[in-house]
Amino acid sequence: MAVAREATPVESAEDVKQADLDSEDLLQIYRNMLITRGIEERGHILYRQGKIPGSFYTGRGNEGASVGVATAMQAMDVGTPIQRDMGVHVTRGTEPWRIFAQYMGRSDGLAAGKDGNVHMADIRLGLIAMVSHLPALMPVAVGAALAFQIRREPRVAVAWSGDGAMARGDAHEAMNLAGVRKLPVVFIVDNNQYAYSTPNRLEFACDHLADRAAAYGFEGVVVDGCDVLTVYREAHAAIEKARAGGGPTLLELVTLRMEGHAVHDDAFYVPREMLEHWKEKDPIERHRRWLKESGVLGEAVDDEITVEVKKLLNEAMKRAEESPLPDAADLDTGVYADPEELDTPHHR
Amino acid sequence: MAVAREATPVESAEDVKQADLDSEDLLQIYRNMLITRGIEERGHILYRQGKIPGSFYTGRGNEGASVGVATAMQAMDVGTPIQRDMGVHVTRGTEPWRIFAQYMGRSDGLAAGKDGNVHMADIRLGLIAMVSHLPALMPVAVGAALAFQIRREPRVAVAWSGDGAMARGDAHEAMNLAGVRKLPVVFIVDNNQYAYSTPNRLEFACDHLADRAAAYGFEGVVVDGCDVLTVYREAHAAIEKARAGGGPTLLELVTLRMEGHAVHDDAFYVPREMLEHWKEKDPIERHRRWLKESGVLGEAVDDEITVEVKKLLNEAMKRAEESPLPDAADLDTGVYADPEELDTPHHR
Amino acid sequence: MAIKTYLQAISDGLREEMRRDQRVFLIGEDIGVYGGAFKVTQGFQQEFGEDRVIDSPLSETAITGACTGAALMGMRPVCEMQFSDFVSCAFDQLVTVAAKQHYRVGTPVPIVVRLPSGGGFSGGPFHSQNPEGFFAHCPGLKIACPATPADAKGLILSAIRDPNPVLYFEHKHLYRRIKGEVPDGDTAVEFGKARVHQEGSDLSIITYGAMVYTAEEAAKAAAEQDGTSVEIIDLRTITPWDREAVLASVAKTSKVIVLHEDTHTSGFGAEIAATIAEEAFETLDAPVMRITAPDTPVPFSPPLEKAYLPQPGDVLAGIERLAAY
Amino acid sequence: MAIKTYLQAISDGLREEMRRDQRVFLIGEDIGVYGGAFKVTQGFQQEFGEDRVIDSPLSETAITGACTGAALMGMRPVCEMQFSDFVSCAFDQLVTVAAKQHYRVGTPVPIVVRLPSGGGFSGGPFHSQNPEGFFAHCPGLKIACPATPADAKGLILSAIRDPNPVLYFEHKHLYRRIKGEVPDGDTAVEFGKARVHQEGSDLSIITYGAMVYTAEEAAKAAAEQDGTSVEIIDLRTITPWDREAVLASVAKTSKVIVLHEDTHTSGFGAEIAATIAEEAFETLDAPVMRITAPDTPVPFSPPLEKAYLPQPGDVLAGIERLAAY
Ligand SMILES: Cc1ncc(C[n+]2csc(CCOP(=O)(O)OP(=O)(O)O)c2C)c(N)n1
Ligand SMILES: Cc1ncc(C[n+]2csc(CCOP(=O)(O)OP(=O)(O)O)c2C)c(N)n1
Ligand SMILES: [Mg+2]
Ligand SMILES: [Mg+2]
Repeated sequence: MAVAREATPVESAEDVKQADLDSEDLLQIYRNMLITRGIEERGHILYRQGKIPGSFYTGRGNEGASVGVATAMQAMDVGTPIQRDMGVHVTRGTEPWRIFAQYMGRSDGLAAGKDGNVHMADIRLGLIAMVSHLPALMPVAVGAALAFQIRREPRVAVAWSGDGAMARGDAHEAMNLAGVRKLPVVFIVDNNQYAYSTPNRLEFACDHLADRAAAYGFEGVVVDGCDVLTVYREAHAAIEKARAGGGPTLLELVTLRMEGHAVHDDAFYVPREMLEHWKEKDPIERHRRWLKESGVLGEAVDDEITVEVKKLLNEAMKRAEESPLPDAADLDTGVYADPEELDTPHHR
Repeated sequence: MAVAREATPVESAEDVKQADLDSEDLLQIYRNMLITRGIEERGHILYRQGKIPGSFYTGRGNEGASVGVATAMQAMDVGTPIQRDMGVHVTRGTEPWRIFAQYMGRSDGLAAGKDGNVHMADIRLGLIAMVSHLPALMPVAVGAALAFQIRREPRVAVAWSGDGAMARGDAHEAMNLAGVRKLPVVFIVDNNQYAYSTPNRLEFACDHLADRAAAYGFEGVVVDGCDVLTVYREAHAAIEKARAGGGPTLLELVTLRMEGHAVHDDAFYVPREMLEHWKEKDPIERHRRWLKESGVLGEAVDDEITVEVKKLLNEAMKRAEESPLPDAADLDTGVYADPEELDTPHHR
Repeated sequence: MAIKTYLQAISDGLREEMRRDQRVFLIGEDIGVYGGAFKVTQGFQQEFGEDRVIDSPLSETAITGACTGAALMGMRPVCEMQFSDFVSCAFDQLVTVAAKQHYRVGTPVPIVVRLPSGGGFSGGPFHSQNPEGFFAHCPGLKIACPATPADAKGLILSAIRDPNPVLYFEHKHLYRRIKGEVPDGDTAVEFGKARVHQEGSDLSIITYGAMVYTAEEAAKAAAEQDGTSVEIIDLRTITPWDREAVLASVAKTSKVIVLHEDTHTSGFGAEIAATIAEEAFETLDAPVMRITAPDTPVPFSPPLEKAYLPQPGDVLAGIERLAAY
Repeated sequence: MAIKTYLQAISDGLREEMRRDQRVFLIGEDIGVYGGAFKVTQGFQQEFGEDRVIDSPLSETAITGACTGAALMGMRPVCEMQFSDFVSCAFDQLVTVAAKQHYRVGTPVPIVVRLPSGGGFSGGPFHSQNPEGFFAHCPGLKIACPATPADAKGLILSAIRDPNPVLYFEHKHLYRRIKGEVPDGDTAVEFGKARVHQEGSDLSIITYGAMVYTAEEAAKAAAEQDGTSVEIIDLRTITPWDREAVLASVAKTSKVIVLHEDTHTSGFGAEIAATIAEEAFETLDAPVMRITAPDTPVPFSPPLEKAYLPQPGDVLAGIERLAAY
């Protein structure tokens, strides 16, 4: 029995205007999706070239979901994006060269080589660095929302989880606490239909993960995660509802993970037809089409943006490769914080 | 938004017959409820006399809920009762003298003095001894159900939780796994409206905890926990459904915790009117009235049962007091099991 | 200066810091209306309101994780585990999230987890543990185990001000039993500085928490018996711990007992003993002796629990054995 | 007798025991269709069916708790944590439920938790840990850390047959890198019996898991350098651990290095070192030296990770220092 609302797709330019987006916003969304995919495609190449140690994850197919939500956040809001949410980092202004440096374990990476790949974030941009243990940052995001509530600040926390990770206790405890105290937090589920090799049907037995919201006393919405404008609209509504004291919302953004769990995984367990079907729904192509049909994006501007993004990323890769590897002497620095470190803006 | 079904009360003798109970069963339920309350009342006295070390918990008000469910279980079924479920131990045949011995930390206690109070169970009666950490045995009960499913045995596991404990991750992971694999397990929530001093409204934000079942793809039912016959009927239906391959059910049994969290707690935070109101609903009184009105119980038999229970409990206390305290030399025995211990019936 | 119970000292420390610093708030099960299972926060909700003294659902993971999140947003959260035993339900949030955050990405996580711990009143396997040994193995956490009222207050103040996640173990058996002078005002006690509980010259006992008093009783008996002079070092905090003070005492006495209420194998006593054996190899006149609880859960029944907990008699026997070495 | 990789040996042991004993079943994330993140159970679901090779939801607590429940009903569950790091999410189920059950009420809990562990390939702070030190402090659990293919197979067999909860650490860096002879058939290896990996007379290295090979390289270099003869003791299991074998080796050599990949403070090395220092006080010619990872999370970037992991050069330096003592 489905209890969540299913979001109707954004269709017209009128819809979009209502959602508070002007042409520049619409193009910025497009640009951010391109940068997001570009970073991961180039990262993948760097990985194959042996320049990225460890493992490598991409979020292909999730660009609309991640950019859409991040676009709906205000600068003062905070979030805990996960492994498929490069678009959040990009949208909030993380410089691509630092992401490449992160991938390569360089000193200028967001974790300065102490942590790798997607386990990163720039707290000055309101993002909290994920841990592997999923979804352990859901309670953390709830705690951020608690701080905002206590201080009566009009800020919102956005907590991400994958479909698979929703099975864990942390998801439950976090959503329950948020529901009980009506905290200003929005829960996003990147439902890409798989958790590594495990399909949705072995992860949960309700119709939609968004149905779970009812268990915590708030609204759940199922959204087409390939449709960045609908994602934006729903995220915007949920975030502003939270800001206004209306409590949490759970948004389930449905996509398909278009590549393996990580680069070592060829995803043989995902039916080919399914991949073909979802390829048609590609969020970037879809948005591009929409922009063109709506007259926001002409050929010339499209080319311009494409060139600009390519240039940005090529320069970023270059700059990242110039960043030094960390010094072994840094191995045991930073295990504990010093008192003066508390005097940073986010700690006031 | 409530999504769970609300159970209609059992009214007529006809209802009861449909529920497969004959007069002897109905009287046995009565007897078990009396023994349950009797054990805890006497335990309380022993505690005040300084004969019971540590703390002391009672389940006053929950006798109908615990006896009702246990009566619906078959001998081959297993369960993980918690702190208010003395009625489960009694109904499944735990000898009262061993429970008193348990309270007093004697060698004949179910935990032989290694563990105390309600942290006990007789595995030969299909019960698994609770741990304090709530509700850590919910996943354990699910595992028992998994064993039954793998071995294609027509057995059912019954997992208990309090209302407060439903906030913990263990509850979520257990119910989710059970839902995904359609395991033969029934989840019981003893909703006595408080978790220690914390009222329902600070524990969860949905209307009923039974609403949570929808999040796991199975049915939830709200039941008047003071009405032993309705509890029995719903538990019976859920257990037999599980046995037939129909998967889990979540039964929320609503009562009020009629005493403090433990004996040190005077429950000042529970409104007096609320206690008065629920006192009227006392499950034992209610069942007694029903038995009398239905002609199953006459004055004489009632007296007989009362005397018999009193005698049983007095002898039990005496026998328990004769049980020796454990020997300090046993302190470090039993940390690890020996291989031959696996050759017990429940391990075959 | 006033005489206070250990419990009162904790309570006062919390209250004063909450008055001093608006960023401090409390969250935990039954800490508000009820004032906490041990009444440490009694009256706090009245004074500070429901926003700063939060009765949470039964959710150790959410409580701890929420503290981390609030700390990252500039708050100074203090949470309570109703019994330290239940910290096992927050293990991942502490070890994976809070402890590693600063090393990984440089963001401090100033949280305090209050942990009523220890046995002695038939609490059984789940209400009597001293789980500090598990956490001493986790880089990134700090751990305090005060023994005296003055330290109970001084260390809770330091814990709240520390920019790192701090586990603050408060021994339940000391709550109302131990009274002592507590200096007035803002008297934070530095982490990593041991306290000489009593000076001595023949033998050192290195300990912390409630076992300080067990050591004291044993030392008294030893002194009365044959004048053996025992030095007792109270570590106060075990992460960081004061190796210098310990080694200085060992240098003086050449014989040492490491004493704790936690279980034996891989308890923090192993770390202390290994370190002493390594660093004071030339000085030691006898092997370092560990006196601890045995490797069992904490049993419920009084004769078993008594045998489980290190008793003054056990320590005295250890002193005699070492003295005769 | 055949030459097998460490990974193949684990896989064979599991398969053979599943064929032998219908009660054995596997549960974990991606162990079925995918064959496990490291392909240890590849092909198992085809052979044993979906009922005995269960792809679970992402739920370490439910996985572990369910194993306990199934074990109490007579099954012999073996679960996999996808990486040993994630066992932090099952900490409570292991330490509170499984470990204490038998002591409390006498019901055995025969479960095995498989834990791919260890670093060496830039897995970073959450895919490289060696969390055995936490669990060594918990009475009621057993812990195996095989180093060779023969032990990998022999210990998985014993682990499954053991009536207690067993944590079976399989070192990822050994999976495909280490090959060795594995006797055919039912060759269970007893818990608590160390293996002399190489005999020697000048100095003992006590170690386990992947560090056995680090010790070996260092010992070889030492022998070549100046003929120092190093004995390497591979503990194989750390709960229980073979004190007798360790003390016998120390009695022979009088100098000892304790080596592990887990972090330093309160690591299992502290227990070993403390025990040696206590029991072999009269024999030791030098302080027991611990060589371990430092007290930090496992860093990601290669130069940092290399500095983090004990290297043969570090051990060689230790041998030299001890030899000169
Ligand atoms: C607690 C925990 N257990 C296991 C893992 C290993 N793991 C990493 S990602 C993953 C699948 C996650 O699936 P989902 O939440 O759907 O996110 P997706 O990767 O599909 O975006 C698993 C099992 C983990 N990261 N954390
Ligand atoms: C994980 C955990 N945290 C805290 C406690 C302490 N505690 C014992 S009972 C209890 C309240 C439980 O409430 P509920 O689940 O509603 O059961 P009730 O006692 O009301 O029957 C608490 C907080 C516990 N037992 N386990
Ligand atoms: Mg997914
Ligand atoms: Mg309750």
